[in-house]
Amino acid sequence: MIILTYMNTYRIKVVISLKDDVKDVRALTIDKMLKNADIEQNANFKTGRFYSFCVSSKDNQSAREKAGRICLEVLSNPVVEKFEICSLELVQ
Amino acid sequence: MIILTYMNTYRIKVVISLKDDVKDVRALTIDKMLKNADIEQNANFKTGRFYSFCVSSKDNQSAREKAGRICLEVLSNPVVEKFEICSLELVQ
Amino acid sequence: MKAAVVVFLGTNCEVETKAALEKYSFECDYVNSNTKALLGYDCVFLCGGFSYGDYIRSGRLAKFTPVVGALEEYIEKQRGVTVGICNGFQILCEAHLLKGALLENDSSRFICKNVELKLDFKNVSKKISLPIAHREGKYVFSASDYKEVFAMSFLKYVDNPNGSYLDIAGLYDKNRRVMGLMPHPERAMFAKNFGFDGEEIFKIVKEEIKRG
Amino acid sequence: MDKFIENEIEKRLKRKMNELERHIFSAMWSEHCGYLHSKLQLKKLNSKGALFPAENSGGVKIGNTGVFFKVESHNHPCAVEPYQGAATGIGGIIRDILALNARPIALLNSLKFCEEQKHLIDGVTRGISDYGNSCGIANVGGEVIFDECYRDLPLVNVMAVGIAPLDKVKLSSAKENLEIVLLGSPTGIDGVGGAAFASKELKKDTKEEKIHVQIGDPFTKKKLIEATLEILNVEGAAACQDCGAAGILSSTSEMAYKGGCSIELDLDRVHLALKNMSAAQILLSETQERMVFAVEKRALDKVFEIAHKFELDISNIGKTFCGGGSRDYVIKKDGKILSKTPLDVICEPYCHDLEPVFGQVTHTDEIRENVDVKSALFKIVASPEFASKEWFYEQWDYAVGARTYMQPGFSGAAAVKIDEGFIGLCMDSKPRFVKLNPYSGAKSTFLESYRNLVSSGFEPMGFTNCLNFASPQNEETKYDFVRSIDGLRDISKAFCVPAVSGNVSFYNEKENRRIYPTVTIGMLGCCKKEENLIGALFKKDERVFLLGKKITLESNTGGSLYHSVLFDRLCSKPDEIDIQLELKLKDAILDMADKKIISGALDVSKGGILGALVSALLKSNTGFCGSLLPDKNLEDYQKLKLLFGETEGRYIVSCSDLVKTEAYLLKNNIPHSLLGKCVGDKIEFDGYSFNLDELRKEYKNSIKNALEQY
Ligand SMILES: Nc1ncnc2c1ncn2[C@@H]1O[C@H](COP(=O)(O)OP(=O)(O)O)[C@@H](O)[C@H]1O
Ligand SMILES: [Mg+2]
Repeated sequence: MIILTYMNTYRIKVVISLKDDVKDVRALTIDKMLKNADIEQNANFKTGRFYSFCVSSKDNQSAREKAGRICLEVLSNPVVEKFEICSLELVQ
Repeated sequence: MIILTYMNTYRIKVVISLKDDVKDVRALTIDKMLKNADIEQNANFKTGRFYSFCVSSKDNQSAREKAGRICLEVLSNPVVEKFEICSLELVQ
Repeated sequence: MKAAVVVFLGTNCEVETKAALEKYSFECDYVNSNTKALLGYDCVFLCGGFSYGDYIRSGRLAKFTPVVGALEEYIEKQRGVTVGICNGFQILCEAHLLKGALLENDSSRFICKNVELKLDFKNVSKKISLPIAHREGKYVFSASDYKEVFAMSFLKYVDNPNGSYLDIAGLYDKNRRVMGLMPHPERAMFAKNFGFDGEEIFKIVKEEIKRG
Repeated sequence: MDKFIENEIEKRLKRKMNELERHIFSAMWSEHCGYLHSKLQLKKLNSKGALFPAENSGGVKIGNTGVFFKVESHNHPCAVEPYQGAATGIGGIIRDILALNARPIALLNSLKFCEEQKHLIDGVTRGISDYGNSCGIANVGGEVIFDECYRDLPLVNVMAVGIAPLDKVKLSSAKENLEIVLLGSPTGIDGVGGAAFASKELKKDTKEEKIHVQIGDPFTKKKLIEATLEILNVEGAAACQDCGAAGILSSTSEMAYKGGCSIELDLDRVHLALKNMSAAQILLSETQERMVFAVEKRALDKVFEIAHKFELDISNIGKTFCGGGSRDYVIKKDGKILSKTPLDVICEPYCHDLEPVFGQVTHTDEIRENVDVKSALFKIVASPEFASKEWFYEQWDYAVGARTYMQPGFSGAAAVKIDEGFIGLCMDSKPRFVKLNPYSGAKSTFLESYRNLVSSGFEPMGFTNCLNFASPQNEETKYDFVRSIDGLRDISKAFCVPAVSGNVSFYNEKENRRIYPTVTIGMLGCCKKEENLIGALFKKDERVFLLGKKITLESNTGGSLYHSVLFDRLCSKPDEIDIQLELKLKDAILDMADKKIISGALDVSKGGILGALVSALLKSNTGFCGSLLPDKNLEDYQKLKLLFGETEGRYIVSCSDLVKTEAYLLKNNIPHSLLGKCVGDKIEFDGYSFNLDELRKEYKNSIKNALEQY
């Protein structure tokens, strides 16, 4: 017996960044540089990693869950990082 | 004589990633790992760097320009990278 | 005593780790990332390098390989001692086999140099000097783990080079069967300029294996 | 393509080129691949005693081991994209070593920047760090030079060293009836046209140059290294060639041309990163992390198996065959033959002869301005060219592999362990000296490396070189180039140290600004015993001797660092070279190291006697008391010359047994003078006194301060 489930492909965009209580040293360096170069006094930078990727799933809801799992288990380290799904779109 | 211009603060979020014709070697490795670990067959990853920062400017338009300049001159290398301003918001 | 040195794609300190173990009279095998059979070894070494390019973050992609699954079993059964050096330490943290995580150094640059350390392990307490070579070696942990981590750290920087919380350079798990450290003891066993203090670490490993 | 070249090609082909062939020739007849302006000159170099000087990399023989080393420039890519430029430069030079079935064990680099261009410096440093460290090859040494002439024209010369048992060495010539296999990253459009790009001046706006940038993948490179070394030990793996400039085209054509057979490639079989690539794009792509092999049919399965084990892509893209009378390069795609061209036309481009050249060397006067010694010393110690380079080398893993026995900052050369003992490695250049006088400047550069090795306990064995020049169309550049080569040839013959390999980079100019002619030397020496390795370190209570030339007010000190640091001038005549003296000093130092007479040594170079002394004392953390000046009643400018002037043929050594040392020096007729003793925590001589800690602060931090302060 063959069960056919129609799978859609979704493209997901996520940002992974340090939790608020972890010092973002890279950001502090950029802040300082912009200040010294007189470009911006209080840039208040935050840095993160951006990923865009596809998952195949039967619907939007389950795609979001799968993406969440990938973020948690593959892309981030929950000890120090948090993630945010910025967008999720059906790919035609 | 003192000229007072009222300056607003805007928070900008940008993503910097490799141009489309530049090979994203990290992404290719991640794709392969996800496939091998049977998590996702065609993840088709793209990687990038995320920044969020503030600029002080008199209006939305000039804030966008300033942010663009910071992206171009400080945060990215325009030879291989492109940037995208994802959001721009007035900070109260 | 038998030691396994795990070689992932991208690992690059396997040769000196094996040589150091052999100098300390271990019998040594390289095992690759597909190995599932670790139970025959008295200790397992995860050594330095850039497993899978350290793409995503250091040590992250290695955790999806079969050998890390086998390692979980090895640790679960408390078969022997597991040691993670540098990238190996990062892998152990990413796989949650040790507490905490390793972030980019405060300088955001790679640091290669010899550093002074304070070694405190059971009745041993002394200053030693070992080489470090890493870009993501800043050891951090969640506030809730403070007590535990504090108790389990055995190696601390005298002059913190990378921003590690509590100057921690190495720690073990609650059973003292898993050890992770950023400095490279295997590099301090051969040449005068790098010293010979690496032996201190191998000595501890040997004693812990004997303890059973 | 210029008309003259086009005619030349078509005359030799005896027909018109088609479009694909235009691409083929514009790459293969570029300066970068074809050495158009340098080939005839390079023939003059002395390679007697070198191992395989015509291969991807030459080397020297130590016991039963071949030690291969070569330097490569990646100047143009670094100007545009410093991070990837430096990374792929390392990637490229590693492949040249790898092609001989040699395991790469050490890297070095020679960098030149304009000090203000922090983003370039930062990018290059990180590129080397991220790429070299990930590949697991120790970055054991090198040099960094700062000068305004490198503004927008940074020089990034990288050197790799590898070892192979002599009977396992593989060459790059492919005989007939072999399968051609391409291993590694899928071919994409990155870096298409790179060879042509490296062969012209940089444009005004570097942003236009984007398409030529190649992207490095150190993880794949690490796998490629391990896979290649395994493949080349498979029975039936006959030849190997790296896939670098002009990609598949240059590697496959050279393999067949050297082997004297024809070759046919089917481009449909190449594994690609993108669909719908044109034949020219596939052939010319400079996608990184690829190697080409020629293997017997029976070895194919085994070779593919190895590739899969390392999770690398691989494809069998063609074969070599006996073409009867002709030796052709045949390209097929979509079942059609797109081009069939004689290999000699592809691989033997038209060469320009740079000679005869006219030029002359003029020397301006000496400096007679006064600066007091105290502030002069502080300025020199803090100048980025003199200051400690630890900011750079601490970002590079110099210890991975546990072969490093003397690391950067410890001595003038690095010591790397091999089965037969130790090899010594260093990289040097003296652009100011070459600019003043290319003939003697090139010789002086050679000697700089030579003395670095000797003072670390090594017998020099061979050298590699990278010739960085402006456009060979300039008369002055032509002259500089030809005379530099003459200098290298003569000095290498005189010392019986052969040129084993090298690289040429022209067109380092922009908007009529030219770099100084820059000859970079990488030299390799050998030392059998660990206890004979010498550091540039002195111990408390040791005596310090100057060996070699005394400096007098009559000496020539043109090109010295103190001229440029204190007076911002490049002037007066460089010192003469005394070959007999140099040889004598070498023998004496190596012998004294062996007999344990001396314990520390360094050559006198940047910063003269006082510079050498101070750098050793700072590292050793000891003070000094003695005398350096023959006469106290001198004008400041004279003292500067005596203390900081750079002449050839000098070393500083330290010893614990004064009597024994003096006896040895007298008996062997070595010119020497006792400078003083290591005591206390101040540097004291001739009425001057310097606090060690104050000097150290400048020495250690000045580069970090200059580069990390925004
Ligand atoms: N300045 C030089 N001195 C000695 N040999 C050189 C010099 N420049 C190039 N060569 C030699 O010419 C050959 C071709 O070099 P090159 O085309 O740079 O190789 P690749 O393309 O593999 O980098 C090599 O054997 C190289 O060592
Ligand atoms: Mg080559």
